[in-house]
Amino acid sequence: GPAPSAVPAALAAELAPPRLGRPVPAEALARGDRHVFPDGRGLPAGRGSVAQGAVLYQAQCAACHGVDGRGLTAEELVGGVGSLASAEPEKTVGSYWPHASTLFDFIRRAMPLHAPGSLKADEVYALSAWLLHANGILPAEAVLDAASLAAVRMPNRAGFVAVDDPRRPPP
Amino acid sequence: GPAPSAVPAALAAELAPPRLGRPVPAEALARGDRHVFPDGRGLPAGRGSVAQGAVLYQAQCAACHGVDGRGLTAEELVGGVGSLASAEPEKTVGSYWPHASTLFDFIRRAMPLHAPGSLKADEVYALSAWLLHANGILPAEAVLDAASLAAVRMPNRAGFVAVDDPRRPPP
Amino acid sequence: LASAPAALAQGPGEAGEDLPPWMRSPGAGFSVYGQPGPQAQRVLRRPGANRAAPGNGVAWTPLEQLEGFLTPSGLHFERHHNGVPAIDPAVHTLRIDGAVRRPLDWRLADLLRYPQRSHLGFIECGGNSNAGWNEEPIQRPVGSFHGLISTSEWTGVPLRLLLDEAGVDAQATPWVIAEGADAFAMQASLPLAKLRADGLLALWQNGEPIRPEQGYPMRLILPGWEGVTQVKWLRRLTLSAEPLMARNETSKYTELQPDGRARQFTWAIGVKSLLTTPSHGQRLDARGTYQLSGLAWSGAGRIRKVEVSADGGRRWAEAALDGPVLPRCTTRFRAAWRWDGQPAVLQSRATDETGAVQPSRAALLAARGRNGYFHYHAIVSWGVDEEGAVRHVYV
Amino acid sequence: LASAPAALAQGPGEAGEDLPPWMRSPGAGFSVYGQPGPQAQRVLRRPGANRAAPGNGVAWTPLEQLEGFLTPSGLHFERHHNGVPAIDPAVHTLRIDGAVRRPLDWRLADLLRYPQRSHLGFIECGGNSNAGWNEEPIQRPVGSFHGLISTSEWTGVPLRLLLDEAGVDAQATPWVIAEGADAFAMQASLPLAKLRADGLLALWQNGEPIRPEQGYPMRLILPGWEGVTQVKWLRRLTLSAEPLMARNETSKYTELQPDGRARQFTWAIGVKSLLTTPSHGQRLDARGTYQLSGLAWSGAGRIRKVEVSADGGRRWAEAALDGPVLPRCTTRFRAAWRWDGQPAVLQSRATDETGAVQPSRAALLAARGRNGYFHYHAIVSWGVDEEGAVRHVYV
Ligand code: HEC
Ligand code: HEC
Ligand SMILES: [Ca+2]
Ligand SMILES: [Ca+2]
Ligand SMILES: [Ca+2]
Ligand SMILES: [Ca+2]
Ligand SMILES: [Ca+2]
Ligand SMILES: [Ca+2]
Ligand SMILES: [Co+2]
Ligand SMILES: [Co+2]
Repeated sequence: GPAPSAVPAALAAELAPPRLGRPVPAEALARGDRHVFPDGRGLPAGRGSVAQGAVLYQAQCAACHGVDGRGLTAEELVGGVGSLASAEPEKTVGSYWPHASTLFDFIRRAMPLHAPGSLKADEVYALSAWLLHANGILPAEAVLDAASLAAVRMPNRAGFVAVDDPRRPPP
Repeated sequence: GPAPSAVPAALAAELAPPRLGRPVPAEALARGDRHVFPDGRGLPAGRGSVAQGAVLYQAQCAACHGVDGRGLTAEELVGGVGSLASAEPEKTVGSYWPHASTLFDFIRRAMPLHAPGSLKADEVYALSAWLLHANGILPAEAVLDAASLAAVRMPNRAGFVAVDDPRRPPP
Repeated sequence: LASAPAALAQGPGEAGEDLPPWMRSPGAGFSVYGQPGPQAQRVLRRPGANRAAPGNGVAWTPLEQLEGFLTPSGLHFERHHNGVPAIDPAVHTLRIDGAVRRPLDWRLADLLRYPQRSHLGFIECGGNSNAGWNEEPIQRPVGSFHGLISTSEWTGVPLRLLLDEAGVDAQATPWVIAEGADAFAMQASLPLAKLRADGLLALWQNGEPIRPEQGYPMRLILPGWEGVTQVKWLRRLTLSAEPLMARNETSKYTELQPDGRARQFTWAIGVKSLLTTPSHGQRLDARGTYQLSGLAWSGAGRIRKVEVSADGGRRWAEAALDGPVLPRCTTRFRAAWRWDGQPAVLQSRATDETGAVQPSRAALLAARGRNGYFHYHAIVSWGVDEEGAVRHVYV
Repeated sequence: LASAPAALAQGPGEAGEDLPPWMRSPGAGFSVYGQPGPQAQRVLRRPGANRAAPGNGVAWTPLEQLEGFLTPSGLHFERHHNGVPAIDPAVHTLRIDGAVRRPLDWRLADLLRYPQRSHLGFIECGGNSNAGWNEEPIQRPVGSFHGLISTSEWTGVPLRLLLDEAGVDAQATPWVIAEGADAFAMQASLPLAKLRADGLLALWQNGEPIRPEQGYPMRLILPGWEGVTQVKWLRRLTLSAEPLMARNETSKYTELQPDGRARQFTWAIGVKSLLTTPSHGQRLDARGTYQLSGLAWSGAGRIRKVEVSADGGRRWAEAALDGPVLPRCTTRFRAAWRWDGQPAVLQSRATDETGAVQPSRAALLAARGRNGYFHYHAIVSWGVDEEGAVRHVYV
């Protein structure tokens, strides 16, 4: 090959890549964000009750998940607590999900499947409340908002082993 | 890996391939063959004259190759003898092709382009005769058959260097 | 040797009278985008969608109808949760935000100006082969229960470049939350280290722009990792100290163990192989030699060795690897077998360059129980009966 | 580092109000055979057919619109002399005859029972790039004059097995005459030694049955050799002591030299490369760093090295090869260049593993004259003017 000195500095196998990313205005940043973390970060203002959720669930969800949440064309959302170590485990929101935050995050972004992103924050709180109640985790008179949802402790909270978690050295 | 002795003889990375080719009956062999070699092997019975070829050419070929064979939507077939070493070579049947056998072989299998395989042996002899005449290689009264076509010596007979010919060791 | 064809063998009839019709009149003209011919149209993906939600489900790659190690883009498996979005590439952006120095947006046109790299490799759904956990061996063609794996050349921008431009702190924020621009707004919490090591923001699939169902206009590629992490229609990467605990990394794509606890964040595909020829549903006509052909792959690197057995795993012979043997890519293996007309059980077993060996089904079940659902990669067995019928069996 | 997204940042409106429409309603369902999306539809082959004969001509692969080293089958270049035949695979056979011990016929179903092998490699038309012989540099996108090259995985039966079954005598009959089942009844006289060494009877292209325009149901593959030898729709191989001197090995695919004599039987593709980005017709917007990307290949083996120049070949820098680097296959190379706003001439130069170096245009013309027509493989030059316009130039 040519002697290194013959290689012009403006031409090489690699040069510093361009920097073409456009800064995102702070306002746009907050607006686009819908991630909800287990500690409640990301939860919006608003509130909703188990009773409100029951009505919404029948109107918007029951057609696919069944009137009692036990599943239909879409999967079951209710039941199965205590079944995980059995031969016939039932994995549901109540039996399996480690965090209530996931319920808010997921319903807001993805449900109902035919109209994702259509629910208001109050409605998502209400639906989350009803599903947690149907799973025996919240009482019938519960109302959820950012603080109370973050405080819910799910039955299977400790049920997961993070195998390749980058925060821990591999075993 | 496992010791070689553990490998059953009926299972291996390779075994003798199957032999599923079906013998071709001799009759079918001769029937299917249309290759015509420079020494005349493969030429069928039949004959055709320059005069017959002139008529056929105008009817079947001139629309694409031009009435005089000097090219139209398809390429020129006539002319250019002596031009090959010039700055503007014209490669035609007459100037470039080393063997008359190729003319018979090719016209029979591939021309006219919209109806390949439609010409009878006599017609292919006649068309070959006319094209050789138009290129100054045969006289106007010539008639071609298997023997006379094999005897034609093309002007550029010695014009090719077989670079990677497997019959010769590479240079 | 027979003599060369005799001269004058042919009569004065038409030269073409014995030719098939397609040699006697001109064929079809040129096309701007080629398609399989009508004779090959039966080689198709096999969709299986939720009847209440047509974009929710999978389409299987018909593995037993394919050869070689690549998958034509039109047959790449599909897995969508809420359909294939029709994204306008002039509007779509990739954003890197969260715990970064400079949150940034890139348009497709910007990304084309960056250095590109290719990865020729497989994508396998973490749920592929999950019928293997069933009590009874599922009676389906291999593509219809192992066909959530496909192999393509993915080309795009090394993610390291974009992450570094935004300014990341690998110690403080080891997680990146990826988000898709589909109607499911797919999420995945992923280790920054993997994205920086060999992650690509793929823009091209097998040379052309990525197909819509594979993530057009851009997709996260994480060589060797399960498909759900390789977020399609990628719109956002959010740097974070903690994982999101999204629905698809808690409720799904986690593996329930016999003790009731679940394995989470298991991303690399285990070493795996299967025979595609012969395979379930095929039939051996008669005693004699049969060519065995199959695929092997590992998320950890190259395939080192594939062995085959015809007696359910008692004795093994080494198969030939039909190169190139590339890391985190499918490798075609081949062997030959003489069938004596007796019942037999055909298997393959792959070993990768880390020394990992594909487990037997019994070993996988002993380690993981019966309800793990994901990451099934045990040895696959095809039983041959005395009539030559090939069926999926357990041994 | 910026802090993570604040809690309670969002008001009580719909969560999705800022989302693009494709995130707010379900996407398209599954399909049995995927296609490029509407946004990518401009990436198409470019047909150029004889106006009196629609199946006579070529369709170019749009090289400058592609990345990576593979070609999607739908964009594989086409070269047909009389169209694409619609062959019935149940009727079609391959025959081996002429000077053999046992003339034999095989049906497609029989051939599937033989051992298969893959070759991942390019096919290039011997007439590719022939505008390079023109007096003036042709002003066309690179795909429209160098795009008769495409790369696929070809899988099929090693020809050695079939030839040996028929019984050949390599000393007495060193030639094989191949014949296609198209309306042109394409012929090629080829050395038996090449067919036995690495010739394939390909049945599969990129995993699926060969596309009609690439030779369905079977095609001769001769790794590294010009396309005309790789006879499509193969129906017959005739063993012979002498070559046929067919029209396409005399009148065409021979290279006229300045002395009036022509080179014949030149089959291997020479070492070659070209830049696809940037390339003719593109424009540099502004001074700054540009990524250079191109393809290199050789019929003799692997690419060993590719160098790039920005000053018309005075100084060269070594490019990076984006693996895998496979024999007789295209290799993607990459480099970077800082444009200072001045006129420049971009080039690439490939060296293969035999040590062969791609010639300059002047050297190729000095060796071959101006009327060779085939096997043009000289260095390609792109001139950049002060406005950043990129044009094909000669230097
Ligand atoms: C048109 C059918 C349909 C409707 C209506 C629907 N869902 Fe769903 N839902 C699904 C499907 C299908 C899935 C599984 C998606 C996948 O493939 O991951 C699902 C998944 C879920 C899950 C996750 C279940 C788990 O175990 O992981 C939750 C929670 C959920 N839906 C809640 C709701 C709520 C709340 C509503 C009403 C606001 C709703 N769904 C309406 C079809 C529907
Ligand atoms: C419909 C148009 C058409 C018709 C009619 C036609 N040809 Fe052709 N011919 C072509 C084309 C196009 C080619 C070049 C084919 C290729 O791509 O290789 C050709 C090539 C040839 C060649 C080879 C030329 C060379 O220099 O290699 C010969 C000889 C020829 N034709 C003879 C004939 C004869 C004889 C007839 C009439 C029986 C005929 N053609 C009718 C279109 C036609
Ligand atoms: Ca179960
Ligand atoms: Ca469940
Ligand atoms: Ca000229
Ligand atoms: Ca000519
Ligand atoms: Ca996928
Ligand atoms: Ca071709
Ligand atoms: Co996993
Ligand atoms: Co050549």
